[in-house]
Amino acid sequence: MGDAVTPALALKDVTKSFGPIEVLHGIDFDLHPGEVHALIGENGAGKSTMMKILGGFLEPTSGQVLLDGAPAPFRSGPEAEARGVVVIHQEFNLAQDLSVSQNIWLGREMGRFFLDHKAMRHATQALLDQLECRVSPDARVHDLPVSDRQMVEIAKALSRNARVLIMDEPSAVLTSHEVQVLFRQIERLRAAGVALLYTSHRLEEVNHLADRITVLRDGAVVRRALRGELTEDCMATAMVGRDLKDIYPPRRSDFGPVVLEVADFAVPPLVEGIGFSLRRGEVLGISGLVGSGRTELAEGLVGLRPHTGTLRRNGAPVTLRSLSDAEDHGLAYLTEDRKERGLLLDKSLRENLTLSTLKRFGSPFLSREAEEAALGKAIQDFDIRAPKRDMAVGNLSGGNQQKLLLAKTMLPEPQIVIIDEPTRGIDIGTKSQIYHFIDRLAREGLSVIVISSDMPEILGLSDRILVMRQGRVAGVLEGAAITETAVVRLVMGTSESEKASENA
Amino acid sequence: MRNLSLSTLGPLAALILLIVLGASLNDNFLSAANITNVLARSAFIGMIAVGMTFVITSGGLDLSVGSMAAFVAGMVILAMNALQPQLGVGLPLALIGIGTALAVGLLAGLANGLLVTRVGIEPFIVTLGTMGIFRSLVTWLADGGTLSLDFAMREYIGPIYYGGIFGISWPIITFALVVVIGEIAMRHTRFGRYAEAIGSNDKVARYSAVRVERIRLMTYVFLGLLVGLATILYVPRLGSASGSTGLLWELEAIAAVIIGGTALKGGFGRVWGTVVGVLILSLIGNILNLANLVSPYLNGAIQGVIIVLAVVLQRKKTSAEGR
Amino acid sequence: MRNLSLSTLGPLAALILLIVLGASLNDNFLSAANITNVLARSAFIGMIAVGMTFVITSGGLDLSVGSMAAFVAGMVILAMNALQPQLGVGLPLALIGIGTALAVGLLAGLANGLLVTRVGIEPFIVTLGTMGIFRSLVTWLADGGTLSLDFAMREYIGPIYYGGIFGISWPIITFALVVVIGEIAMRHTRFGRYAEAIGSNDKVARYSAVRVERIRLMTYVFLGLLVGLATILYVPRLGSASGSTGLLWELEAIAAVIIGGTALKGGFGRVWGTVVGVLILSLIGNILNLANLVSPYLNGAIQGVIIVLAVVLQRKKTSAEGR
Amino acid sequence: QDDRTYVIGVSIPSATHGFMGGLNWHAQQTIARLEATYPQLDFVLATAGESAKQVSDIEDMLATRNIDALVVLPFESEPLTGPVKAVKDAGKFVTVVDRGLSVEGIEDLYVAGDNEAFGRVAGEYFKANLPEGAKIVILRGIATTLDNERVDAFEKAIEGSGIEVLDKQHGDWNRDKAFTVMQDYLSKYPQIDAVWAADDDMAIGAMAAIEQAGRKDEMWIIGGAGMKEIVKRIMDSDPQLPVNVTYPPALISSAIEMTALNFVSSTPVYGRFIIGSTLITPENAERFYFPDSPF
Ligand SMILES: Nc1ncnc2c1ncn2[C@@H]1O[C@H](COP(=O)(O)OP(=O)(O)OP(=O)(O)O)[C@@H](O)[C@H]1O
Ligand SMILES: Nc1ncnc2c1ncn2[C@@H]1O[C@H](COP(=O)(O)OP(=O)(O)OP(=O)(O)O)[C@@H](O)[C@H]1O
Ligand SMILES: O[C@@H]1[C@@H](O)[C@H](O)OC[C@H]1O
Ligand SMILES: [Mg+2]
Ligand SMILES: [Mg+2]
Repeated sequence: MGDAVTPALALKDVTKSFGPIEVLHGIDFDLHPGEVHALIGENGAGKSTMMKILGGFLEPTSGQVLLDGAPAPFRSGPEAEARGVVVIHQEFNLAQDLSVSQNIWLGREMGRFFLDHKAMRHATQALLDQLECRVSPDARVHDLPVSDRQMVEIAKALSRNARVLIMDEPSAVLTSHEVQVLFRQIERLRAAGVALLYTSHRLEEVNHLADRITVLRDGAVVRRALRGELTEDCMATAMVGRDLKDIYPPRRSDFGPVVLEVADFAVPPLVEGIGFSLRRGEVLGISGLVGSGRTELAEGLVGLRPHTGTLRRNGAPVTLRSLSDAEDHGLAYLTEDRKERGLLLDKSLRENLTLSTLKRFGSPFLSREAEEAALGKAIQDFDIRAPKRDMAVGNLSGGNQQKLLLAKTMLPEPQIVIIDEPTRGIDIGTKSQIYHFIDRLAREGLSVIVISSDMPEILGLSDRILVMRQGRVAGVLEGAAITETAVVRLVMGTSESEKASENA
Repeated sequence: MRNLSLSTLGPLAALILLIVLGASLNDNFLSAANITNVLARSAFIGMIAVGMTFVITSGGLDLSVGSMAAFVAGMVILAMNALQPQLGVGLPLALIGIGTALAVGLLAGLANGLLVTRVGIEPFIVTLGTMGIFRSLVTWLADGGTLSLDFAMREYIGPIYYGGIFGISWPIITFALVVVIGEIAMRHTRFGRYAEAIGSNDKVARYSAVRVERIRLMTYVFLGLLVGLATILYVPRLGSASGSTGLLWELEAIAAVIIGGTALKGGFGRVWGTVVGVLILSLIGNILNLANLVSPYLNGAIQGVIIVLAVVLQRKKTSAEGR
Repeated sequence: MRNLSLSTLGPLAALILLIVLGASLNDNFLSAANITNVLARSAFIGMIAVGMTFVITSGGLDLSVGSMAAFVAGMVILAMNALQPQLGVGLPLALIGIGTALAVGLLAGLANGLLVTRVGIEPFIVTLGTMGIFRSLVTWLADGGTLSLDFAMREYIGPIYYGGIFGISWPIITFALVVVIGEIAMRHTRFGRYAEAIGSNDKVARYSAVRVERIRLMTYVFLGLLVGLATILYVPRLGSASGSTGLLWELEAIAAVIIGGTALKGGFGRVWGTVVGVLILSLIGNILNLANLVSPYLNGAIQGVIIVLAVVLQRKKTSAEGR
Repeated sequence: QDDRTYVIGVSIPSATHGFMGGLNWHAQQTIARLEATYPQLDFVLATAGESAKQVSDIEDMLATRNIDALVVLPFESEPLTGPVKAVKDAGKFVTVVDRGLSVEGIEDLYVAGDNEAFGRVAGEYFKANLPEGAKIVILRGIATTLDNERVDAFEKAIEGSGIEVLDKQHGDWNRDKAFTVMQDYLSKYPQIDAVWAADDDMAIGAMAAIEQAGRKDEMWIIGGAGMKEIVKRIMDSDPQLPVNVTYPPALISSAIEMTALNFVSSTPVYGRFIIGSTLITPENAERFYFPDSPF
């Protein structure tokens, strides 16, 4: 791709400030038709901000956006969209009360005077089929799990027939199968001459997809490269600004006694017949397809969903009717749904951090100082990058929100923590920090359950892996039996996997 | 039909229970005359409630509709009385009245809508303010008393309320038309779709090129027009307007909307549900008149109990979902 | 202070403007007597509005408070009249009255709260229902008329409203205390923090081990208690209760809360703002009475205009943010 | 007379303030008494908080209760005129109470208080008992035609007396509202010699405000309608409440009784009965004192 071609979309010396804080400093950038351009960088580096400027959702503080070489001061996202520039946002951008089909066609409904429901439903179905997504066009978005919501977002973007498609971490909440489907679509669009901008913290995806790579650090471009010029390690180094080695900590070996025993556990309607045990100092991974019931199991275990069966904590039977019961027994849960269940987006960092542990911050009167101190510590421990401490959490970058959520979950100092998708949207450097953090916790005597759709993560982190399929335990793998193929077989449910589960 | 979910079936069941109760209390309950009465008087609040459904669905609220109805009625009467010397009693004057009602309603709705969308004040405050303003204005116009239409003219336009076609009275026909149009607008036009989208998440709607402020404005204007239409039927019935005309209609209209299953927070509108809500509220009053069940002092209590019960069925679900 | 953001400064500016206006219209406006009058009469709605701030902050609503106040007052009077033959006029009977007020208020709030949290009905419907029920009950208890406290006892408890300490009357002192406690509860206790969290996103609150239903219930109970407390001050004033006691207080209390900058959708509570809102509403009435600006028929219109204007300053911002 | 049952519908405004409470009470008492005395009479009572609801009530009585007669106290005159006429046109016996219809000759029987006299009698007392240059304030009722009639009559009665009306705001026949308005009058006017609170509920509110301001000795108050507590104090010669003007809520009883008489006796009943407003003084107060009534 030579420079002779006019870029479809470009930035010229763009800066962006929120109040007094400048988060983008003089960015020059261009995006060509028929290329996949990857934008990578640490959490808070400014990727989403840059994408929003390209897509017309934010105005640059200074500098220019160029469309086909001509200045294009978009006044709004829809205006940019009308000119073929479409964005898949990092945050969900769907109306929860509306159905899948209604969301996809919002603002561009079919039908002259009356809405043509049938045509829209058909077109929706076709888009979903193309994405191998099995949700019904009439399902309410409110009722969909996050991964399906993301597929709907993608379907919505595809329906726009974009010339320029900007994707802000589209794969963060997807499973590997869905990611494959997405890749096929991206390749199809590239072949059709669409200009694609892609960001992801999964560097293997970048390696696989990108024709060009732009690395952003602290709001400035620090590296530009063509396909094949950067290894994943180099990308990580360029992003973080230092060498990263040993992303995954070594496995642990000496475990304590069983701290949690689950038998005949069911979370209606999907999950049933679950039994497993968890030892002190152990990291138990739970793997499975989307919809296999991992989240439901976890939410049942911590009392967030009605459940049946027995739970033994340190040998004694316990009933956990609510999350506070669970907390009393030293359990904590980190939700996979950061926006809807994890954080109060319009509240400050402090208020979010301490929400589930307020009791510790003074009774009857809360101590602002103690809370601030806890926040200070959390910001340090979890490397949360917030331009201002009293900003609304919704304005944090996605990865930093995730880090705050992790800090919030760990604040009660649980003995058992269930982490549902721990590193969604987290940059590689921080990811590694989190893995080592989990390892340190385990070595200090905590027990950790990690639910993850990220295969390398689950393989690299777990001492044992429990695989779920259709609401049941498909098998448990331990020690040397943990291999990618073994896990995949259990996940998919081939006959070998049944044997493997018996051996396990 | 997919729209007939639990949230509409709940109030529907309550409505049917009320009808059975009424029929068992009094033989005349199901007489044509009584049914006509109940439906016709539901028409005022009913049409307003249909408009209110759109306002609430898109995340708004309008507390001013009762006072607005009084104000519109006052203006209609003033206009007709002023022009009667020139035009005489007859169709032209009636048309002037109709035109005045629609125009004043539209302008009043526009005023509310502009304050909400352009000036950016909370709908609750805007319409609380205009509620006071409209009611005050009509009291002032009436010099503290009652504005009344000339009796001859009242006789002439009486058939608008009392007359009809094929034995169905005009208010019922008009109400039915408004409901059908409302239902179509909600389910099958962009207007309704956008109202739901805005109420569900206005940022998403804005990102999808929906003209959020315009649709919001339109919901208030539409409601204002319907208040005007309701007044066209109201004036022939009572022939007058005063500071107490339309008192608490806003509460009744909002209650009908919510009973019908529309979410107060917006995002979710049910025109049919609203109709059921209006009928429930009308029937409660009718049934209390059918039999001297208790001291009239307790009517309000019975009404309260039934309103709550009517919603219990339907809400069971929501609460279970919530935990 | 960081809480004194634009959203409280807006109404504060409106309040100051009103005070300047009042002082320029009438020399007695700033007299101790007038200030005492305005503050004391603000106390009822004020205390209720502080409670309402919590209910609204956590995403609820209570339309029943006005009727509840009438009902509580009625029960207090009945209880005191019934026990006066045994206990005679004196402190024990006064304490019985106080106890009755708080107990009935608490139970009434509990009823609302349980219907909202346990049965899962929308607050709007629940409290619309109980609004009718409470008002009906007091009318029924009073046989349609007025329940009056025995004259001797009224004289005895009169000082609760009219008396005071250091020249400051009890209603003002109580109101001030309620405000301070409310402010502390909102800003510096778990209760307030949870109320905001629930109003902001109740699912997140539930996933943060907040006992959502319990806190919601508590906001209604707290409001009920404050209605009881307000009634303790109300009964000594005129010694009577009837079906028209507390009429439209709910609207005034909610308006005060919203004018004060609390979001109707919940998530943000401003106790200080509510106080400013209450004072604005009281002052409008006071100024209209003190100055013969216009026909009294137009009082409602002026009130409406000022309410809207009071909010314009503050909302400018929000609307700009919205796009 | 035959032995069929007659149904009499009674439609009145609901008990929103003291006077109406009294009226509601008298209506119920009378109905209970008449039903006990005359087994051939059935009554249907409905109360309404606004005109449209009252019209609905009357429609319901016609459509479902087969009434033979209607006793109606119109919430407002104008809007009720047409619907009451419809009842008359359906061949029913119609009694109108207190607030007349706006078209004459519809009703068979009219029983009313005299609003003009209500204002005039009070005004005459002011004229006779205040010196020239005296300053008074007025508390008006809810903005309605009947309130206008009263206030107009009052002002006409004091014309030429040199009495100055400082202010006339609405107290809405409500104690709390009257208390507030009176407080503000007291802040505003250093000199007030007398108060006309055109309703006893308002008089009670105003008195409390005056007492609080410690200006009890400066002014007296005339209320209206003869609430029992007020009548009692007139009996006891309270200097603050020298007199009162009657407007008996019991007029509904007369109306219902006379209507009943039309069906149970052989003499037809018709005509206009105006129950005049007279001055209650310490001398005659006992005659107007009904301790059992809620009003
Ligand atoms: N509306 C806003 N107000 C204030 N600061 C903001 C706002 N939006 C973004 N920021 C700040 O701008 C910086 C860049 O954020 P951005 O979301 O672009 O990061 P990112 O590279 O997408 O990170 P991530 O990988 O975590 O998604 C962050 O420090 C963020 O907190
Ligand atoms: N909020 C919800 N409302 C309704 N149904 C839901 C909700 N969340 C999940 N489900 C349904 O429950 C089933 C199990 O979903 P769950 O989220 O537990 O799966 P999972 O294995 O955790 O997958 P994921 O990778 O998406 O986290 C799915 O069929 C899903 O559609
Ligand atoms: O309602 C009115 C009452 O308050 C007044 O005192 O007398 C006449 C009534 O109609
Ligand atoms: Mg981002
Ligand atoms: Mg999951």
